[in-house]
Amino acid sequence: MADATQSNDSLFEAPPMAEQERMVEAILFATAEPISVRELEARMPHGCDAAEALVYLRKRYEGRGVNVVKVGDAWAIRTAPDLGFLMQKETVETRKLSRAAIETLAIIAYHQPVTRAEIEEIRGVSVSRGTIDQLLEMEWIRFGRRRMTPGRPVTFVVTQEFLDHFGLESARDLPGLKELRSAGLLESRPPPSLGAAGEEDEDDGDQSELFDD
Amino acid sequence: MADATQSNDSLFEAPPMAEQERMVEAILFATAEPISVRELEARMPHGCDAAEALVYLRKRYEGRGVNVVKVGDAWAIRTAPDLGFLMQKETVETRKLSRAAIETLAIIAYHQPVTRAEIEEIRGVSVSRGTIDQLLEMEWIRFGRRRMTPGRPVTFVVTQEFLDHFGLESARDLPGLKELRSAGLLESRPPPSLGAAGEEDEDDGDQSELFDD
Amino acid sequence: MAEDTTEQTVAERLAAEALIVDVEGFEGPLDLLLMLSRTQKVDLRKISILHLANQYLAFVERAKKLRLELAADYLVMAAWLAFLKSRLLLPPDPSEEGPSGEELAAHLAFQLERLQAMRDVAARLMARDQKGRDFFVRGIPEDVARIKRVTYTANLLDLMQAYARIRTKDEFRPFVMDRDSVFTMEQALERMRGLIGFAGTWTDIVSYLPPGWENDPAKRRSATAATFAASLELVKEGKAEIRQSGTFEPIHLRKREGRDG
Repeated sequence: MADATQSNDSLFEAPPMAEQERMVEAILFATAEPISVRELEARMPHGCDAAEALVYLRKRYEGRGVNVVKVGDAWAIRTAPDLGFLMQKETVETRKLSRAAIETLAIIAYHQPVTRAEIEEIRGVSVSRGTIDQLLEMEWIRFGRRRMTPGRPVTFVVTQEFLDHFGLESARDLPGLKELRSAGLLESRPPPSLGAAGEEDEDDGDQSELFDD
Repeated sequence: MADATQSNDSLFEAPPMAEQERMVEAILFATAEPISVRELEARMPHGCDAAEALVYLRKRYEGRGVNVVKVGDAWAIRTAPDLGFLMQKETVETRKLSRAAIETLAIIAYHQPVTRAEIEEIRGVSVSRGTIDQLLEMEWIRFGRRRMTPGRPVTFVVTQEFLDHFGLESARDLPGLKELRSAGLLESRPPPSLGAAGEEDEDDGDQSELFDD
Repeated sequence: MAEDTTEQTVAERLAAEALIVDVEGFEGPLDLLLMLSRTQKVDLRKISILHLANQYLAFVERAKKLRLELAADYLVMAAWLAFLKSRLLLPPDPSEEGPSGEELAAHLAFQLERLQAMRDVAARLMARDQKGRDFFVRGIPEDVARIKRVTYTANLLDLMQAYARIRTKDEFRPFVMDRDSVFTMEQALERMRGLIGFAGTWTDIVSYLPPGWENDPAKRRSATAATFAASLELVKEGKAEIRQSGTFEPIHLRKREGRDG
């Protein structure tokens, strides 16, 4: 809000669209992190329409060595994936993720918002604190809203950084999401309630959360 | 040179120039340092002509939000100079002048020209270098003549800027002690008696400080 | 039941043995079950849960023979699968509570299918182009310079008050030491007790102020307040009467005469 003060020259016309496109281009080029339309407009002169400028800019970079990509509700410029082979030097050795971490990440991405108990139910084993911590630290997941069920457990969702890392416009673009959904594999299907022989007795307290939503 | 080993597919044709341009574009975008033609070619497939690709690329970015620029004998993509203003964000914060600063200022206003030693004597505490610097920087005080006493200490006087800010014709217009007293500003009583003067003084936090030293 | 193990093909037994060697490599019983289910070489949706239960129980048996320490959850799963097996094999008992064997089996099949699906998509996810590996961010990011301009303000009143504060500093004393200009209620009361006896008529309480306290405004104020408080105290004790004809009017005090009844 305070930023608005610098651009209260509302008496002046917004710059021509070609100029706005240049501005968006400069800002996106300059930053490594995706930038939202709102942030763009906050930095551009008053009255600019960053969303429209982005449409033109995206088109301009189609098929080029760098592309304008959408990440969640933000935008960024990234090198074209087919040119990755040129960048060996730039490649940062990413920490190898354990199978548990990869699976946990996938479960959070496809089932979000998801509680820890639900992750454990799907994987059939308990999720170690370290796995969640690692994903949090990589900023691929974050806490979502608490589930409004007894115990108000926290949920996990994936982040913009996750989308950015995997080149996804939104979580809806996750590979195979539609098929999983139509196969009913994303439903949280309660296990038939057994009398005595609970299948995972150790966390029966948590399990109830699964079924309340 | 060692990098050249990766691209010893000299049997194949070099990629078309448009493709080379894309490559240069991606490399320039992603590298953390400006990069020379030689380094570019070392990273591109064998037979590429980075210099030529750069000519095209440079032309393509002419007049755009970012430009291809030469830095020494290396190349980089940089924000167009006229858009530099987008890369900064100015926020203005208004703060109340510290008590030390306002007291020092008051002494200078009432006693000018006054030396630092005199200010300290009147305040009863030493005056920090920072306080004087701040007032100088705000252009509310400036150096006056040196005092013709041993050590020839500098004196401080208030500026026209100061008079403008406080709406004074001259420093002599400042009310004297007698007037301050009759205006209730000089009451030497603990807080309750400050009531009269304090009415217009929103900054009630000040009051408690009165007794701190 | 005993035939279960003999029913197994040689290949299956070998597979089971391989699994036992690798038991540490499994992430719990569900993971192992998923692995076992692959030997059936059918769509997971058409898997025979009964067969799978047998495979698992055989695995646990072999582990026991080899005196392999199996984690508790493997044994819990074995117990549960044995229970499931009995439900699947025996004709449904109408008096029995809870879900049928088929329902339980269907849920286990669902769990396996879901876990397998998650693994598949996890693999697809990791196979995507990744930032810093296949595509890259700006190598020389320009940070937005946050230029923070601080402006300081002060008004004339601040200035004058500051000056007043300095110039009168010597007149300040720590509050508790300020006794010489404070007339306490105790002092006033003591003084009033002596004087009230002579006040037969209404007298302005101002006239009770101690000598030497009338002129200095601070002293006067303190003495007035103390005297007033002391007067109230005397009224409360029934030794005096007090009246005031209106707001800000003088306050009068007189000695209380003997009570009328």
